Amino acid sequence: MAQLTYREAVARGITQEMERDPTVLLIGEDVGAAGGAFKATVGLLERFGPARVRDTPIAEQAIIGAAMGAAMTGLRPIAEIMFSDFFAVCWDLVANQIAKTRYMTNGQVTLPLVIRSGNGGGSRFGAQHSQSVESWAMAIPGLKVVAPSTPTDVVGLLAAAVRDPDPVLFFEQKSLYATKGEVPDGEVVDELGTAKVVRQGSDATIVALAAMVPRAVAAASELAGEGIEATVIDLRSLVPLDVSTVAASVAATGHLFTVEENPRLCGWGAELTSVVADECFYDLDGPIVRVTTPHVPLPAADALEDLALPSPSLIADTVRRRIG
Amino acid sequence: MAQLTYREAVARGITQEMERDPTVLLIGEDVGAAGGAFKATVGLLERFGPARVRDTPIAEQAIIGAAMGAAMTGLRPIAEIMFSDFFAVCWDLVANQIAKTRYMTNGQVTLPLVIRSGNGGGSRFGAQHSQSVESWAMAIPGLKVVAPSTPTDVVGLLAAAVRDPDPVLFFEQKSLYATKGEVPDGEVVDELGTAKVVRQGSDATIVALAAMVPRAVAAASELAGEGIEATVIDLRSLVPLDVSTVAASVAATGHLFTVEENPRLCGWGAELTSVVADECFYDLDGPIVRVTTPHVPLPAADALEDLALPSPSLIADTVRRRIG
Amino acid sequence: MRTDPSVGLETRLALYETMYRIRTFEKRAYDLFLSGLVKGTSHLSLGQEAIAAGFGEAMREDDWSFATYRGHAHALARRVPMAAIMGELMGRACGLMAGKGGSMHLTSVEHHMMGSYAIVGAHLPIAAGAALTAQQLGTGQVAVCFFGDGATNIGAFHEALNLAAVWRLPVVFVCENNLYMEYTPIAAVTAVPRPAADRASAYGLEPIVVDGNDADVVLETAARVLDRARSGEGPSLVEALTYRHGGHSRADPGKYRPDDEVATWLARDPVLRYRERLLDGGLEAGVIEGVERAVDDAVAEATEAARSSPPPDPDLLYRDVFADGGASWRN
Amino acid sequence: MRTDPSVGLETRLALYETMYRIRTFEKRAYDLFLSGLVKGTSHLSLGQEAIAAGFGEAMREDDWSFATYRGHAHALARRVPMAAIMGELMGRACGLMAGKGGSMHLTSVEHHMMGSYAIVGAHLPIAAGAALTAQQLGTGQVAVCFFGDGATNIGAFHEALNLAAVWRLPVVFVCENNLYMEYTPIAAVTAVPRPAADRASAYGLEPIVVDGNDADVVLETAARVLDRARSGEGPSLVEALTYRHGGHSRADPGKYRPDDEVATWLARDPVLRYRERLLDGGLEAGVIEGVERAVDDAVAEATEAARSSPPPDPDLLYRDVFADGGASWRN
Ligand SMILES: Cc1ncc(C[n+]2csc(CCOP(=O)(O)OP(=O)(O)O)c2C)c(N)n1
Ligand SMILES: Cc1ncc(C[n+]2csc(CCOP(=O)(O)OP(=O)(O)O)c2C)c(N)n1
Ligand SMILES: [Mg+2]
Ligand SMILES: [Mg+2]
Repeated sequence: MAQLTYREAVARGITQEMERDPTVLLIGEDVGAAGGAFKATVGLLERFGPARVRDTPIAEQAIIGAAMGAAMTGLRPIAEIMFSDFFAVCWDLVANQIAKTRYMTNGQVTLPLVIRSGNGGGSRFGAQHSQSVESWAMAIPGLKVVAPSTPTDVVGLLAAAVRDPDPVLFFEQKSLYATKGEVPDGEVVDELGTAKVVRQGSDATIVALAAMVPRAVAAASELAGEGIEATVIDLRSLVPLDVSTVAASVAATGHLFTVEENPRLCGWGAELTSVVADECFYDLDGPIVRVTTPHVPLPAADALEDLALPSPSLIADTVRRRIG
Repeated sequence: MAQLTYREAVARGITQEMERDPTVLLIGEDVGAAGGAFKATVGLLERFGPARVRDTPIAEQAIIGAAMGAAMTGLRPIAEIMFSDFFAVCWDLVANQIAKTRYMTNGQVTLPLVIRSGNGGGSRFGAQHSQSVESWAMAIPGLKVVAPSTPTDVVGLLAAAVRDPDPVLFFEQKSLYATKGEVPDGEVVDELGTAKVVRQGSDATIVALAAMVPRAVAAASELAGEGIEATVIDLRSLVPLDVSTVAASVAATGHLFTVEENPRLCGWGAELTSVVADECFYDLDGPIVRVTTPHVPLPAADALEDLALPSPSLIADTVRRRIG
Repeated sequence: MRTDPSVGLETRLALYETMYRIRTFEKRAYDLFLSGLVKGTSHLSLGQEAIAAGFGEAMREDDWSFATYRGHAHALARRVPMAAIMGELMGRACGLMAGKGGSMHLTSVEHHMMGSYAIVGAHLPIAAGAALTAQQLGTGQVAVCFFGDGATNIGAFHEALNLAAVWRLPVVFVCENNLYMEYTPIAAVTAVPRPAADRASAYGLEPIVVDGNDADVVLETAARVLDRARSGEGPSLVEALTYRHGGHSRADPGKYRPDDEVATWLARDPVLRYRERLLDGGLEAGVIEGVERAVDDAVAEATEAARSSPPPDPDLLYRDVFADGGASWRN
Repeated sequence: MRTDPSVGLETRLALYETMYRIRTFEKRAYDLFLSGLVKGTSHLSLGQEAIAAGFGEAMREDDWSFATYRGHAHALARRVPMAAIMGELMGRACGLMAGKGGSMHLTSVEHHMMGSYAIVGAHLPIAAGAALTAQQLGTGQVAVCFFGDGATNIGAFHEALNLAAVWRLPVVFVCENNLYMEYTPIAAVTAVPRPAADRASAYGLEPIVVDGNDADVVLETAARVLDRARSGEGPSLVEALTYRHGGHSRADPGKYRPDDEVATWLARDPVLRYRERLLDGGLEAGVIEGVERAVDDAVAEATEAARSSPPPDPDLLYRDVFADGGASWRN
């Protein structure tokens, strides 16, 4: 076991996969000599050389297009989009090309590629460098979407993503980069599409993702002090979506809360809500309630940004008020 | 009253606004001399000249960026994105720049612009020319989102969009371009954010948008023959979202069905479901059910595409099965 | 008249056969639109055949083609079976992608026809990515990417050209300059007279403009730039001047073009011109007619095969979103 | 040493004042990062002041500026009050946008500072759009768009340049080539030696490369291209060579740069150089020191004003998503 930061876990996961498979390569802005804008790829250039760790121009369409073309012809590229907000400048390649090509070609083209990206707020970077856009990706048929919350999950899910034959968008939550956790020694490989129950409780089900997981857990601890026992589920993956773990919990608790870092409209919590409101309707003992950032662009000032992101106390308050 | 096609209504609406306000101008690919790829802008170049009706290069970032810069300095541009799938090539300008600028500048910058686009399937154009992407836009704070289903609504909502001080994405459903309807003479101006109850019934509420509206109405007629009376609501606008009209109807019927042309995950129906599952939970007599295209890219072959898009009989079957 | 002695008779006949095949196939496709058997849209290369043929002939079998929605010609040049293409246009079970892609997305990995892309510009960086594979694995393959004049003004063009040049990727970018985008002349919306060649220096590349209606010229140019790519000298950007005989797509009669312009270009018909050249070069008319008859028969056969193919299995709607063969987004 | 006689003393002093103001303000901002008062990120123009100053001086009051995240200098050059900028950096109520935008998005419509844009390349087409307004309404205004060398490889650059050239828009594109993107040298990822100038011909434009560390040269160049734009001759693309003294952003010590390169460029410090030029030109030291003292005082005052400003009203979180002043997405 080693104590690693979430940031270090990224390099560990990439290293594990690049050592295993010589067709894996890493491309992106400043991923090489600089070790990544978030220092998540430190040491990789030195270890694997400039042919397999490639610094690119600021040209996200070229980066993602190149990853796609490489994947369809025999490589397994890992491409980095520095901030997930920048998916907007290459969305065509992601949503129209990569996501649809297997289907349109009736299965002829396989695209084993991973796009990693720094996601989310909390760094006072303002509205164009703080978005949580995993739900943009979830909306597009053909993409798999992963968002880990712990260093071990980073390594294991990154490995699973690289080995997966389909395109996987891998969201690294920026606000978690500095967090630490124990990571097992040796090869770590996880499975996509599996949620984790991180806390058991019989009164409510709280489903969260990435940076919202520790906040949901903190809220659950607060509630436990008041006699409300909540289950907290770390979704980990939006596609495939682990509906059965959520449904089983809702069947037990009768109450569903989702905690999303993204602005409200059409977030993953809406989708999960719609699945539960259909398939688990008769298990519900009350409204399904979503906690999200308000439907606004994220402000830069610390005072305002802190107010915008769902806090443990907002989560606890919401649960308390709604199942009280 | 004149009998107009949905396609002609677009030109009528633009003409009305360009005559009224000399700062309105139209830019896009083939919008001028060619009268638009869908012939929705025929005659405008002749009427308003090449300074106000401008053909552009194939450069959607330039088109949308130019519209934004023009809007912030005194014009009221209408920009065309030929197929809404191409929003993906200029999503940064739409989602990161246009949507966020008013907020980031603390209200200093106003962006009165409209982006029109041909949206949706049914034309056997395949996966990259058939998407319904209105929910992509709904997910972005700062955008208004409109999708009319009739010629009169096209004129009135287009006028409202042009006059609105905020950026409005105006989705013209391609499969409706050839449909006809009576349009009142004289100036037609409607209001954004207002849904229309197009059919009253006490057994179920069916909420639809654009091309799904006539299909929902057809389904309701079919059901009426069997004694099931459904209310059909034409949402018309996703932002602002007319929650109160929907909530009032659900309170009366106890059953909500949404009919979306888009693939399932994170569609507008999910959002509406999540609002209702929270705020109207105790009005519900059964699960909330969404009818959508399956979560796949749209196939090109007519046999497959017809199977993919929600049909009146699928809608009717779903309602029948779920409230039976 | 140019007659490069290095181009042998066999090659010349092959070039002619390919052009004639494209011509005949596309005319048939057009008839099928008119009779309602081909639905949706379709973009023909009538008049532009020499580019597909010339490159197709020069390319190594395992070199990759990347095309636009106007991609029938390139699929045909890579010898993708005609029945499969026709079937795809008609949305039939025998279609190249069983109807799931349609006319704008013809792909046959088996023939190294790596796809037709319907969003202008998108496939330029994708082709660069294939070239990255060739470079990385040292396979000696080259990616050839065909696109229209209109694509030279979109962002992806710029990004792909720069990346390919910086990494010296074995990719050849071929602009088929047919003077028009959908309806708007390229000259009306482009800051330079040669939309591709006048941009070459922006990527440190040589400007190359060739007669895209002369299959020999295209062949020779293709051989040169493929060689350059294969020997590690990096990408090329070729502007091939040509003209489409018909409209942009099925819906378009192409009436916005001046009569004399159309007449001038019809006089430069690449297929007729090449046929004459073969005859002038001493080839017997009978040989040519033999080639043509074989093609006519094959096109008729392919049409019949497609026409008699059933619609795709409905189950395909839910197949192959993911590599497990299915479409499930949940566990 | 260049001393253009047409540049009068008043202008020279104004140029110096602006550069010194930027320098002093940014050094103070840097201290405030170190002491934790400025949060998030921040991108300084230390070493690049002459470009903002030269253009700021040449622009008409109602000409528009468009900048990147590295935009403090341009806001200052347009005379946006320092306390408001400092307040924005600190996320305070007195901030230029009350803290809602932050350092990367400085905007003051009142001063025709039309925004700072944090996504590389995005503001080039936006600036073209402002120029479209000027052209359409015949206002005689010019849009000036500043960006880095790294922006020359992204798609939006290409699209904006072409559109501006085709429509002959009154817009000036100014590439501040400081040799680096975030950490990677621009030369490592660009196909041509001059990332902007070597692309000019792709848009039918004249290649212009100037010493961006010489305020007189910048001023003169700016005057020329603004004039060209204003007289209807269309856009220009200027590449101004410069260097940032520090790292890319707050987080970056800039250690990846060779010592001798840093030394060479520090010796070309635009502020010190200009000060010397003024002295060489016979200006009394006391006059310069007077200017400097006034700036020092103003910066101190602005810092104090920002520091003593409260955090923004929490209610602002929900304000001004829409023009009705609110954030409501429902009726
Ligand atoms: C990004 C994008 N914008 C617009 C279109 C619509 N469109 C399809 S083909 C076309 C014209 C393309 O012209 P050109 O590149 O010259 O190719 P050609 O059709 O002449 O072969 C346009 C505008 C598109 N498919 N993608
Ligand atoms: C589309 C996009 N990609 C990447 C980034 C991250 N990024 C911010 S600044 C920067 C470097 C920009 O370099 P340059 O254009 O030379 O400007 P400079 O910072 O040197 O002034 C990068 C890569 C971004 N903001 N936007
Ligand atoms: Mg063309
Ligand atoms: Mg730079």
